[in-house]
Amino acid sequence: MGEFNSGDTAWMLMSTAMVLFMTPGLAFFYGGLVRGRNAISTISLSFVSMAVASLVWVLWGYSLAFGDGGDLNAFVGDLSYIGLSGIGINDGGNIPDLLFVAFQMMFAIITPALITGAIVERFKFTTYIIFLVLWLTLVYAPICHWVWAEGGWLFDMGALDFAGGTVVHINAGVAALVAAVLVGRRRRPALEPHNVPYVVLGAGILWFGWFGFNAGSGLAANGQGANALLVTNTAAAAAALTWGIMSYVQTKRVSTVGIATGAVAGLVAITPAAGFVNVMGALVLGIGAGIIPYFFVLYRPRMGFDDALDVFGVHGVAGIWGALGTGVFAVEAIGGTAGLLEGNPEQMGAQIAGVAATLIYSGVATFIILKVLDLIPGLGLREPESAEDEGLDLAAHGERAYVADGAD
Amino acid sequence: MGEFNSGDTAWMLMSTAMVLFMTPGLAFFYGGLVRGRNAISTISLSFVSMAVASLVWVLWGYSLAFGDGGDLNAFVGDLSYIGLSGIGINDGGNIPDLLFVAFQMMFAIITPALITGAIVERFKFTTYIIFLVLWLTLVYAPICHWVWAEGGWLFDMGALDFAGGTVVHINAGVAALVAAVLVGRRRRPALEPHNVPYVVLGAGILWFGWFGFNAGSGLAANGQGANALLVTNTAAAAAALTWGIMSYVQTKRVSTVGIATGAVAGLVAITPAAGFVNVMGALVLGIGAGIIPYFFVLYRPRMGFDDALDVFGVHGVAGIWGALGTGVFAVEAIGGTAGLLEGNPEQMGAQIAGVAATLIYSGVATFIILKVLDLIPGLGLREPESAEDEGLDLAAHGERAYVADGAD
Amino acid sequence: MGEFNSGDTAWMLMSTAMVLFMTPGLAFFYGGLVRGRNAISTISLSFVSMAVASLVWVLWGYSLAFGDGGDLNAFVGDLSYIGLSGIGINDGGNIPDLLFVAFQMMFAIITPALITGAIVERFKFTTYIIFLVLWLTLVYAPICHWVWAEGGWLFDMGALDFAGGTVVHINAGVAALVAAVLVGRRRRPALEPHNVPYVVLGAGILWFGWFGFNAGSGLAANGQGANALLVTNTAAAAAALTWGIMSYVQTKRVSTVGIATGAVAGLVAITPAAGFVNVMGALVLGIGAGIIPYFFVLYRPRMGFDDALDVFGVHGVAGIWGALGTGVFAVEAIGGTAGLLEGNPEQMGAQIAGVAATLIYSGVATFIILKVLDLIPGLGLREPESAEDEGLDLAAHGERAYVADGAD
Amino acid sequence: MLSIEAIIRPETIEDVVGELEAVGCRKFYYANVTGTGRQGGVEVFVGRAGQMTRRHERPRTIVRAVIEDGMKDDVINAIIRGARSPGDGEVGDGKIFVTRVEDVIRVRTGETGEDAI
Amino acid sequence: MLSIEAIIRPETIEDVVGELEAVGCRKFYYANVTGTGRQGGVEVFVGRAGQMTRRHERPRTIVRAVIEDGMKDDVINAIIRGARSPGDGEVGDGKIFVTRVEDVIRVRTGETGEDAI
Amino acid sequence: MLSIEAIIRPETIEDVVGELEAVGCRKFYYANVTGTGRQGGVEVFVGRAGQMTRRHERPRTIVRAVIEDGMKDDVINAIIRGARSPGDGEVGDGKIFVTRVEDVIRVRTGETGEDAI
Ligand SMILES: Nc1ncnc2c1ncn2[C@@H]1O[C@H](COP(=O)(O)OP(=O)(O)O)[C@@H](O)[C@H]1O
Ligand SMILES: Nc1ncnc2c1ncn2[C@@H]1O[C@H](COP(=O)(O)OP(=O)(O)O)[C@@H](O)[C@H]1O
Ligand SMILES: Nc1ncnc2c1ncn2[C@@H]1O[C@H](COP(=O)(O)OP(=O)(O)O)[C@@H](O)[C@H]1O
Repeated sequence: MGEFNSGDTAWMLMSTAMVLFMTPGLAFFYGGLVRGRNAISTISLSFVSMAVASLVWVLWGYSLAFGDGGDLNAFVGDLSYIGLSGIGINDGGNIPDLLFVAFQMMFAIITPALITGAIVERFKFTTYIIFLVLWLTLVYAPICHWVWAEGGWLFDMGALDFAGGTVVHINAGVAALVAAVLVGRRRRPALEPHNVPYVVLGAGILWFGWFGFNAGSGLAANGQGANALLVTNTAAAAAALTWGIMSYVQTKRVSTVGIATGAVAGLVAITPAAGFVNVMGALVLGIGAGIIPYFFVLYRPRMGFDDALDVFGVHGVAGIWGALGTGVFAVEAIGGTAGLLEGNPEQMGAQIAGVAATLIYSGVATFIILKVLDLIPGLGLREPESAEDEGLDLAAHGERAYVADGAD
Repeated sequence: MGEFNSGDTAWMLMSTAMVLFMTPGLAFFYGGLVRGRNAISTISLSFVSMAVASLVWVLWGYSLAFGDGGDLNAFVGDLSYIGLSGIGINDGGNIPDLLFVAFQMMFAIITPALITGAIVERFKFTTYIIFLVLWLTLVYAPICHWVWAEGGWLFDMGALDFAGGTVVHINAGVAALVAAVLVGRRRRPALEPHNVPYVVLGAGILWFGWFGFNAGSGLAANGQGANALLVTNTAAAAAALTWGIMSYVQTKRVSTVGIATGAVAGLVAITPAAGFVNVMGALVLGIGAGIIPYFFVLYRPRMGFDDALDVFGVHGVAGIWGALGTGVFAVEAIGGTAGLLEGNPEQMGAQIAGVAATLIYSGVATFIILKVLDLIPGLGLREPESAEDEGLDLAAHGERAYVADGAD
Repeated sequence: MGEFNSGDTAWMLMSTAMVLFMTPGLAFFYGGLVRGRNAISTISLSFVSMAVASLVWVLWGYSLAFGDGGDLNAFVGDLSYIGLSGIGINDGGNIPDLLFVAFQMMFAIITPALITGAIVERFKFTTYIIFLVLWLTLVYAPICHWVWAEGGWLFDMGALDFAGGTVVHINAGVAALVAAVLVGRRRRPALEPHNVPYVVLGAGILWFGWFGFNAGSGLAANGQGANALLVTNTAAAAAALTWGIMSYVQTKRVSTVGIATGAVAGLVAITPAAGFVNVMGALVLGIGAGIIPYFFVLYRPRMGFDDALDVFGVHGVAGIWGALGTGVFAVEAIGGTAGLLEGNPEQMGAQIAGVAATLIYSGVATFIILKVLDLIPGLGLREPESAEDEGLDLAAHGERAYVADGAD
Repeated sequence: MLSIEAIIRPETIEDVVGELEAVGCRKFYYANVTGTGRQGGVEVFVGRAGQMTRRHERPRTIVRAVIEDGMKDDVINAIIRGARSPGDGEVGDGKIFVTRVEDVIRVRTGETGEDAI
Repeated sequence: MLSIEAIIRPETIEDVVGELEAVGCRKFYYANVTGTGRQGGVEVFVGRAGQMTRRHERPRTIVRAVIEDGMKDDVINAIIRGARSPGDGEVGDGKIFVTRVEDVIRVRTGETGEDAI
Repeated sequence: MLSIEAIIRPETIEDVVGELEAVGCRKFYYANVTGTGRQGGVEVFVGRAGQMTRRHERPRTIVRAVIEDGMKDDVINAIIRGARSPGDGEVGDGKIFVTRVEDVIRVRTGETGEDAI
């Protein structure tokens, strides 16, 4: 019988719940940014991942990601844990294995949900469901295996990714970019977000949940977890303020959506680093996350692809910055690995490998999956023009976000 | 002095907070489904339970539910813990007794709040407050005692109800049905929900909080808790997806409210089972929860009673399915009790007894309470027609949910 | 290497996250109460504190509050922990020191956010950012030191303030009063809240988060924490119900905003007492918090200053009531200190000293800070009249809370 | 051609729509407005304690149909059937305003006048 | 009978209502619209970084009262008093449109013409 | 002076505004309404399972400009250009109503008549 550490287990139960909660948070973050006639559709694209990804994960996703792949173990797991067979409730180390399954599941839920920000307001909902299954199986599970499973090639190379800078954010960011290109531009992109309070609500839930995301990724309630929470908060704060200042300097107004976006960019940037850097490193990572993605997002409209909610700009760019920054600012006393500044330039190699491999593999595989889905009769990536004009809420969901009394 | 397990205590503090948070979540879930002119009234019916039920519980409810009832102990507790007298801060086993009181209190808060979904848009708010006090005392506390207190007759019979399938969901479901019949049909039922994002927000909070509800019900941060969290999530996901597919097959559109409703139905179905089944059992329970209540909800409008938000259809029907399913799918290696599939048909008897007793007692007692309240001069169950037409927000609360600038 | 208690650490990680989440909750609580054209501005005033206060805290705020001030130690800390230098991830007692830093940070975030309720709909956002930095440094950090740092003069005097009745609520309340007077009355105060559901959502999040606030303030997952959670809930419930009854008796309608406000007043009143009183004391504190602030809020409009959202009425008045009530109702068996009712009248002296010192110091220092900011060219406290008329969302943030499709 | 505008109680909109369709008036639009009239306003809470104020206004809905002159009586009677409170009606049931329309143009076809209605 | 429609700044609605009631015009309704006129629009953020765009439109409120001909000047002057910015007014203060109403019917009683106003 | 009111699809508002400004009509306002016409309504979910109902109504936007008589054709054609669906248009593209306005008053200056437009 397992002798779990009840404190670690308590914290991981909680972290798991918090990361789950991030997905409805994301639904509101994204839902507030689109037009009112696509609010439900946007929210639904995120929310449905809680249904689909959960099932993929317990049925075969976890096994592919964390099983022992034998000869292929550098690249992918196997099907030995299919349906979680063979994992007993008392198996595990300091925490139950089933809890690790659940915690990791929440990452598999939110990663594809992040992608949807690029394709909102025109992507076909039913095709997205199928995409979700394929993408988790063919893209997410392998990359997760590379980075976090013992024997994965990036794991063995020593690439640092504490809570998912590559696995979650760069992965989602590049997939979003590819998807935005393939689905094409929206016919009439909105100028203003339709509901700014929702954006802030979403950002608040994300910030809260991210403490589980990052401080839970050490799988224990200890000093490293406390440090992870503190640096997570610091990077979010620094990036939020920086982004707000950028908008003020440029326009003499402080954009609230900008502050919220900056917070998310900071949270992304600290994600790979949370177990390895101290507060000063977090400050620099945060400030950078308030500047580099800011300019990317600012100039994206001229770039010819319609990544509607700037998923690549925020998650991809800040994720790359964070992954590389981890190699720069890692402090041996925190996470056991020294970074460039502490005289360990080799670490940068592993970090660059992780970034590059994720960009290439996720980009190519996402491209192939979407191309195939586009060709299958009855599927296709895009809703018809009339549905897009009318709004996907009515056209694809038969629902309207807001219905007034009287003249509804 | 108590030697509490700090990890278990940490998790139970957290679970308690999470279950409390479910009630505002429910307020939004319900609040989004009604007409805009009854939004506040609906939200308030749930929210006020946090005020009233909390007081009833610490004053006498807990004592009635968990006190030792002496000769009557099979049926109800006593008043020995009135005002929580005699429970010291260091009393308890692995966790403080006061924490058990608080955790259980959150169930006493949400159960009557669930009922309100049946009676929204016409029930009288002040009468509801009195109903709340009587119902908790005369219905909730006894049933809770039967099932969860040592010596309760269903407890002794070995009826399995891990987190409240009978005590919370069937109980609330049948009370809702009775209340809907007694208060009568709404004059002008809304066709569409007035705010779908609120429905999703509510569902998201409920899903999050349900991890405390179910994984906290083992009162420890251990493998059973981890399993409970995992099966809870699996059932919710399976039911949400199933419900979404049902709506798609029937209408060629995916209802977001349907996905959210399916999630709740799945969460209800797994509630009694969470400590006893594995992921495969949860999958079946979830799929069933996406089908059986679906059809009930679909045909309810033809049934002649106006259970406005389908409390019986979702909580009652899925609760019965879950309670019986627990008897079928229980796995000895998880919770110590084998179910029908593992060759223990006797368990079904206890499960059926639990379901039947709850249906009958709660149905009859709720009927009597409401009939009495209806007859008391100055009370009565229903707002006047003019108030219903104008909307209860203005008529009963002197408030409007949304006030625009300019033409407000 | 530190031997932290993993259960206590788990709970404090969680509590820290919960207190962080209170600030977006407050943003919605306040945001719902104002006019729609100031919704974003109001939300932003709270939310931005998560960015600014976090940085102030890790850079110098924590050090000023909890450093050893040497000769000045009775009044303020020093700069020895600047940038958190010298605090290792394994330093600490039962929990990591870094976690204590983070937990305390969340209090430093929400306290100034509370103040903003008084000055919404006309205060200048950029000036507020600077105010935030100065106020945390010159007002919050010292008072925090007095009360909670070893060697602080109120700490040494034995003034009881479990979770921030003086440090957070009275402090914010009186600062709000001063700020309301200095910034002046709004030109066209709203009559009705623009979004009551947001108010309830905010109150729900606050209630949830307050369990971390109060039950986390003992820094351990133990019996005192469980008691704190229970009394917190009881006081909130009692005050919410009392406030609702008051509104009903006076107007024959139950105000939902009133119930939510009462809950907050109850939570404020129990804050200093949560580690020292039992459920019966909490009940009395809660009922008082539903009556005394009620009358203050009722008559405030006649008082000549425009504390827009009644920050002083709710946080100041209930805070004073709670701080004094702690001296009255403290139970030795709970928190080690007896109150007036248990025959220890001396305690009242310390409580009164804490209240008076906070009122005076915070009032005077806030006055000076704001006067200086008002005089600095280019700053000033107030937006121009045209911006106020148009609404601060468009004027100061270039954003609108709600944008409809078509005629937006 | 006439423009018939009716200001009614929001809760009667479904009945009014039903009556309009029953007399063959199937083209109209409606919107919510805030109205002040003989019917008193409604008491609402001001602030967070028990102050109330009487608003002068109530929620109302405007329905508008542009019709041929010959339909006038049918349409007006339909609206009255849908919007009048049971019995002899109640203060606040609403008003109907009739104005003359010079021309109507159908966007799709460019047709004008009665053909375009 | 005349229909007086005024398009005003939303923040002046309470003043306009007050002035209307002061001259005895106690029946009217109002609604929010989006207006474009000589007054420039307002700069808003587009997207999540610092792009801004100048919207052409601003929030406006429409107030409408149907009155007897004799009230025309009183009502118009009342609206102007309530809606004009202090001093000489400012661009964007609004417009008043006067149109003729052929008939008014009170839903409750069926009264028509001036009696129904 | 004429009042031109067009009921259009909400998604065409930006095009209509653009066309209006192109012909020099820079003063107008618009609002969202709910419209019923020849174009069928839309199917929506009722309740929480798979019941659907066909609503009769669709979201529509009303644009209104008060203009001098001479601008009539330009304005009408501009609206048609902006609001008509590609090709020969589609049912539901909308209507334009023309009514006569007796007087216009500018709030700021008190000017009346065509000067005030
Ligand atoms: N002359 C008018 N001009 C504009 N709106 C009016 C006029 N008369 C009535 N209304 C609107 O019609 C609604 C009903 O009118 P009211 O005077 O309350 O009832 P009744 O028509 O039964 O006397 C009011 O809300 C008001 O907004
Ligand atoms: N001819 C018109 N038709 C419709 N709306 C108009 C007309 N002229 C002005 N408006 C509306 O009135 C508002 C004020 O007009 P504007 O030209 O900005 O100021 P002013 O009347 O002071 O010159 C604008 O928002 C516009 O929507
Ligand atoms: N006579 C009318 N009065 C009021 N609104 C009308 C009238 N005719 C059409 N409408 C509005 O115009 C919109 C378009 O009309 P519709 O009949 O669907 O298309 P079309 O004009 O192409 O025949 C509808 O939504 C309806 O609300």
